[in-house]
Amino acid sequence: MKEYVYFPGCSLEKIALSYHLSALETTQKLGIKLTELEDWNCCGATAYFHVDELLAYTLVARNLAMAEKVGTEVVAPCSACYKNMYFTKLHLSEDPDLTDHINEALQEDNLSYSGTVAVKHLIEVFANDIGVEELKSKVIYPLNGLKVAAYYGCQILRPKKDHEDVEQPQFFEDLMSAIGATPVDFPLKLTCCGGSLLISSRPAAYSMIYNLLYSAQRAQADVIATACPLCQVNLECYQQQVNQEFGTHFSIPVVYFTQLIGLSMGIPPKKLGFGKEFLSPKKAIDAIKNIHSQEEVITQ
Amino acid sequence: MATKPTFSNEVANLLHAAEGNPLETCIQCGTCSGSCPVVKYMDQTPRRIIAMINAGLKDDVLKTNTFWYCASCYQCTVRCPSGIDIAEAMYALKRYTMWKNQYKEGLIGPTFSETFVKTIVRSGRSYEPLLAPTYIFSYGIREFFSEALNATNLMLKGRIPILPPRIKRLENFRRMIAHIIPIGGIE
Amino acid sequence: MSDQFEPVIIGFTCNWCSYRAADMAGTARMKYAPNIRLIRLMCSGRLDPTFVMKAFAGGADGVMITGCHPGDCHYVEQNYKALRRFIILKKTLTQFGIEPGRLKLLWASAAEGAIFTDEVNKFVEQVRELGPLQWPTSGGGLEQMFAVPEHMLVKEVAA
Amino acid sequence: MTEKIGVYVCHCGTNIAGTVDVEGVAKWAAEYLKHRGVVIARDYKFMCSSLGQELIEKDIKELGLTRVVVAACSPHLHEKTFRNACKNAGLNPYLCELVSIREQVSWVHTDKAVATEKSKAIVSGGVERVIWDEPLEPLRVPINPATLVVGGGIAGIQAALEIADAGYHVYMVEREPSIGGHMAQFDKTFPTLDCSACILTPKMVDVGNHKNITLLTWAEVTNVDGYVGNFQATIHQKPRYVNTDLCTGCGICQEKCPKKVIDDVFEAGLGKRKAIYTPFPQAVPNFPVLDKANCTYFLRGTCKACEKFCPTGAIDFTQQDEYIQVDVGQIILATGYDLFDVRRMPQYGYGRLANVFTSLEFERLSNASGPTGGKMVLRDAVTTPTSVAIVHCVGSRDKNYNSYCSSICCMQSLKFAHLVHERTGAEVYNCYIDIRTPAKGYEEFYQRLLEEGTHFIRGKVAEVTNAARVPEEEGKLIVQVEDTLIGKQRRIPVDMVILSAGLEPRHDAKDVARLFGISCSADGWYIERHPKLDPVATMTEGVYIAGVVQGPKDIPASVAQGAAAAARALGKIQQKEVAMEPIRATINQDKCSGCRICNNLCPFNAILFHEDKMVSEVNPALCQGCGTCVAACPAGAISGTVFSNEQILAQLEGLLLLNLKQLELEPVPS
Repeated sequence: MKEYVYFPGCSLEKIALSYHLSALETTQKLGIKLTELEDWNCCGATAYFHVDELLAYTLVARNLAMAEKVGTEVVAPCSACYKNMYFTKLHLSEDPDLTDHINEALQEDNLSYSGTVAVKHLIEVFANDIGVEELKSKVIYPLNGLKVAAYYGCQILRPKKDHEDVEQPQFFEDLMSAIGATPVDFPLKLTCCGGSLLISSRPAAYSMIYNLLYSAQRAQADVIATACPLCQVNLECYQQQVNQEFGTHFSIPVVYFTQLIGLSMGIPPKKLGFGKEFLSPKKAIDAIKNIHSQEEVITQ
Repeated sequence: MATKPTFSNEVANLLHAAEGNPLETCIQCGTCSGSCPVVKYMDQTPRRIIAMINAGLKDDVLKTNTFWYCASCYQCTVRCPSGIDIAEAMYALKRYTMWKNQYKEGLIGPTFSETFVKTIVRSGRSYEPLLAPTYIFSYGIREFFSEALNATNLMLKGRIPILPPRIKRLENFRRMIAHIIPIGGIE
Repeated sequence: MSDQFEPVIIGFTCNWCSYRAADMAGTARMKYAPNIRLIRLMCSGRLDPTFVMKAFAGGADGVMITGCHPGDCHYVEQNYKALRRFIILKKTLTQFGIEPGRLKLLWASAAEGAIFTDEVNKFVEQVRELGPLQWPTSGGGLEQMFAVPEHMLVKEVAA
Repeated sequence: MTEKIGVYVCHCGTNIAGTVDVEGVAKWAAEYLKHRGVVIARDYKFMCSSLGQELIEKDIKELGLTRVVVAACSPHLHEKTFRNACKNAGLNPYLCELVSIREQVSWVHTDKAVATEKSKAIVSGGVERVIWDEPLEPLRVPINPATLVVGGGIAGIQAALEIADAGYHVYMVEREPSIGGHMAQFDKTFPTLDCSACILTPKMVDVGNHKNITLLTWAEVTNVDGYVGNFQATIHQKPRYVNTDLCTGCGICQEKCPKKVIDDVFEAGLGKRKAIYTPFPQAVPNFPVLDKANCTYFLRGTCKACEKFCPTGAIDFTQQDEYIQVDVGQIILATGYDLFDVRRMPQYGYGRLANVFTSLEFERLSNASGPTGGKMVLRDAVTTPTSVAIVHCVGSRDKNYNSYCSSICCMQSLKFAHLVHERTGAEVYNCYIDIRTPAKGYEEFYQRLLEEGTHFIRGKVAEVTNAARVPEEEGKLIVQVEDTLIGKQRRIPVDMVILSAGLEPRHDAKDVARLFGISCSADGWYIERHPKLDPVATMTEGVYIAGVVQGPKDIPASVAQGAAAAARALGKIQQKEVAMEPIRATINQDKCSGCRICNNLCPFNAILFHEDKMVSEVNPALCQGCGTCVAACPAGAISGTVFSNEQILAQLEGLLLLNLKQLELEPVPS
């Protein structure tokens, strides 16, 4: 059974609890062990890099250093955490002086960073390590007819530079097809949701959310699937405000890809953290209900 | 040669993992601004900011909101035909203004970032409710309610922790931070 | 700069690939360590092992042999001969008490200025690590052995 | 006798003087190499200039120099120049050494002090070496007047015709079934807008009918041996399955062939052809080619429609690969370019969004003899666009793809804009970084476009999407770009997007370069002997380059280069013979022990063994001068001219500045 060091990140503790739950449930079903990193600290998000780059690297380095002790691969479900870890590792590998400097600081916590641990995003684990075929084999209730807008967001891929993949990835759609859902043509799948602007620049954030929702609605998506807590909170919790702002009537549920995968594998919705959202993804759950009349599954 | 570095070089020096001054290689093609999802809210497009930096128009640059509106989606960085890490440059400008305390009036970004950082320095993890006030005062009353509404919803859904989370080895953690910068800087 | 050891490196290049790679590095204004001084041969196959020995005897700290990629030799296959000589040379060097790390073989095509540049830099660092070559001069044994041939000295006197 | 050596250090403007203290080097040489015979050391702005050369000639005459060392650029650039200078002054040219302190010092190092020291060492190496130089006479070999032209595009065609018209034989090898190259695919040519076919086809026909041209299409050069004046090329003639002696080019086979295939070469994937086909009506030669991979007979063993209907019985399914040997004196490479694969920029949506076209597709679309008969329509083949955006610099001027400017795209895009405007009256948006119209009549053409009311937006297109945000964007392609002149992001809804893709070296350019023993730049374009003064010759004697293969350029420039390359070749042919470097090995029969080690080392079998005398001997006609035998001879019986042991060891001494040491030990009385 494959093991990963699991770095949930602040959001998954509460505001994105359902992501946390579904991640653990699904991976377990797929024979993967996620061991939560002991005493991890915040990755610094974007805000930290506004204030002090060096400090931001140190925060990330602490987590990586602790991860090195317990494993070889650390997996982050949050895109921001992932990006910070991935690129901190990259920068440190290019800049030994910086590494030394940071290691001095880490001494204070009896840690040292050597860069041995590989950084992965949870969705990469599904797309690459597990793979579509393996996933298919575990699907019990294919989400037939469920139209999903697979939303990558920014930081899973950018600022990586291998263009073909960064500009037009397919792996998210492939995962969705694997569980029987129908990925819709969602041209904004890589456009930013404005998560980091929500507080600092409200109007900008709203218009970005609006564009995404508009595009999803235009593509007649039943549900938007995300792989990042910020995107989820942004797109879901602020639909009300956006509607007020733009006089629209969006009501598109936004769920985590792990929740959908979970459903398809017959994991009870409760265990996947359903019920915590503002806009119930009823259609998604009904998809299985109608097709397989799985009331008991739903009402468990 | 102890000549004062140009503004352009100052900013370039704040870019991580960049050799020389990439900003000066900008051909002003506009790919960055064309790709930017926030550009219409910016006083100046990112391309212009780079031009202004290279022209040494320091004050005009610092006056803009452009870099505070950067959503760090990195679309510009990925596409820039001159290989300039524009998003990183925006970060650099944020840091620059934070240190020099000369950012545009009425921006929430800086205050927010500071609170955020403080929270983390205190507890090692972020805690939404603490972040809330920073902008509630900055926005109108209507915002306040809608935000409050959201907050309560989140509470009800059990999506906001009642107590701020803390990491265990907080003392070490703080000393570690102290080792990097004088806490006075933020605390 | 300062007081760090600056090794002297002699580089043998073939006229068709590696010398042009050096030219290419030049025209492309690539930068590399100034420690290396090149000697042009028509082909790496021309390299007589004693050249290398004499280089070391004469005070070089490292020697770099360069030629066309296997299969690209302007003279069909002579670089393979260079390769074989290189392998034997390394053995011989160790027997003379010289670190084999002071000898390097590099294939560089005329288009590979960048590779040439990197490899030179790497090699200079490598030799710098090894420090100055301590050639046993006492008793003049080896120095005699690799001294300039008699008839050449004659000419100098005449000069 | 005492050697009198002159040392000349070149500034090369600031190219060398900028990083090396040239005066210092000259002074140093005069002082510290005096005992080695240096009688004069000068520095001069441009040694290669006529004045610089006169300087050397003067000293040779007046000071009676017996040896000359020039410290300047790479010998590959100016060795000849300075050897000639010596020759003019009556000094044997092989008593002159050119050592490189530009490519090997000033251009690759930055620290002036260090660079200067290295230059001194290099000069000293040159001085030591030159002492051992021997007067030599170049070997003269006759030139085979026949020339091989590789590539049947406009550049190759021009070169071939020039040489053939001058009365010398040309072998033209073309990979495709017909000559004509990319130009044959175009409709109009900028800026005059005369029809491409109208000006190209006559030349193609000339090539086809010329008594001095052997045209080999559907063929590729697979091997090249020899040297200038005497190359042997092996040409792979792919089976046409058509007997060209019998075929009349009537075209019945193409009518009758039941198998339709998408033509992604000539029609850029927009049109269809048959399994047996000539790429286009005016093809030269007009013999069809049978595409084995798609032929029903080869796939299923039945059909042979072509054979049944061929009036002259020219179809021959039994044809095999042929390998033709040709002897030529010189070679002209005009292998052209590939178009940048726009799929590498997914943000422009090619392949995903139907109505995004490549420039080549649009050429076919606008071509009267193209798949749509010149009707500019969307992929649905019926709708005429009412608005078209043309994206400049696709894959060019972009560090992520090709950092160079493809130079033709601006004018090509302007041409497209004009054609669209003229034939559809659609609104045309040109999104550009800079408009580059540097040649005769180009700027005027730009002006004309401005007057026609084409919209010009200064900004590199960020992305092309179908993500409509407002009703008027629905069903359109949205071109998102910053209009940098107003500093605003614009979203322009259009029906059709044309991507002006850049030019790239042929995918196999590197292999071909290796085949002909020339070198490519990091970008993959072939390197000319001198970027300004020798643009069509290469570092390999007798091999020339013409057209885009040397770097992006338009038709006039390609034609000019084709003619230039031909002129260079004709010049050599006129000389009747070439002087070969006398770099040869010779065996001292008294020293040879007859061990025969050298015999098997020589790849050219230049060493023969005299059973009677039990000694080996080198045949200078066959010897190429690699020197492997010299290095191998255990008796030291073999010596190689120009690269003798003495010369190399002396240079080594010099480079290590051992010659100075000796000065301290035993000063030589001068």
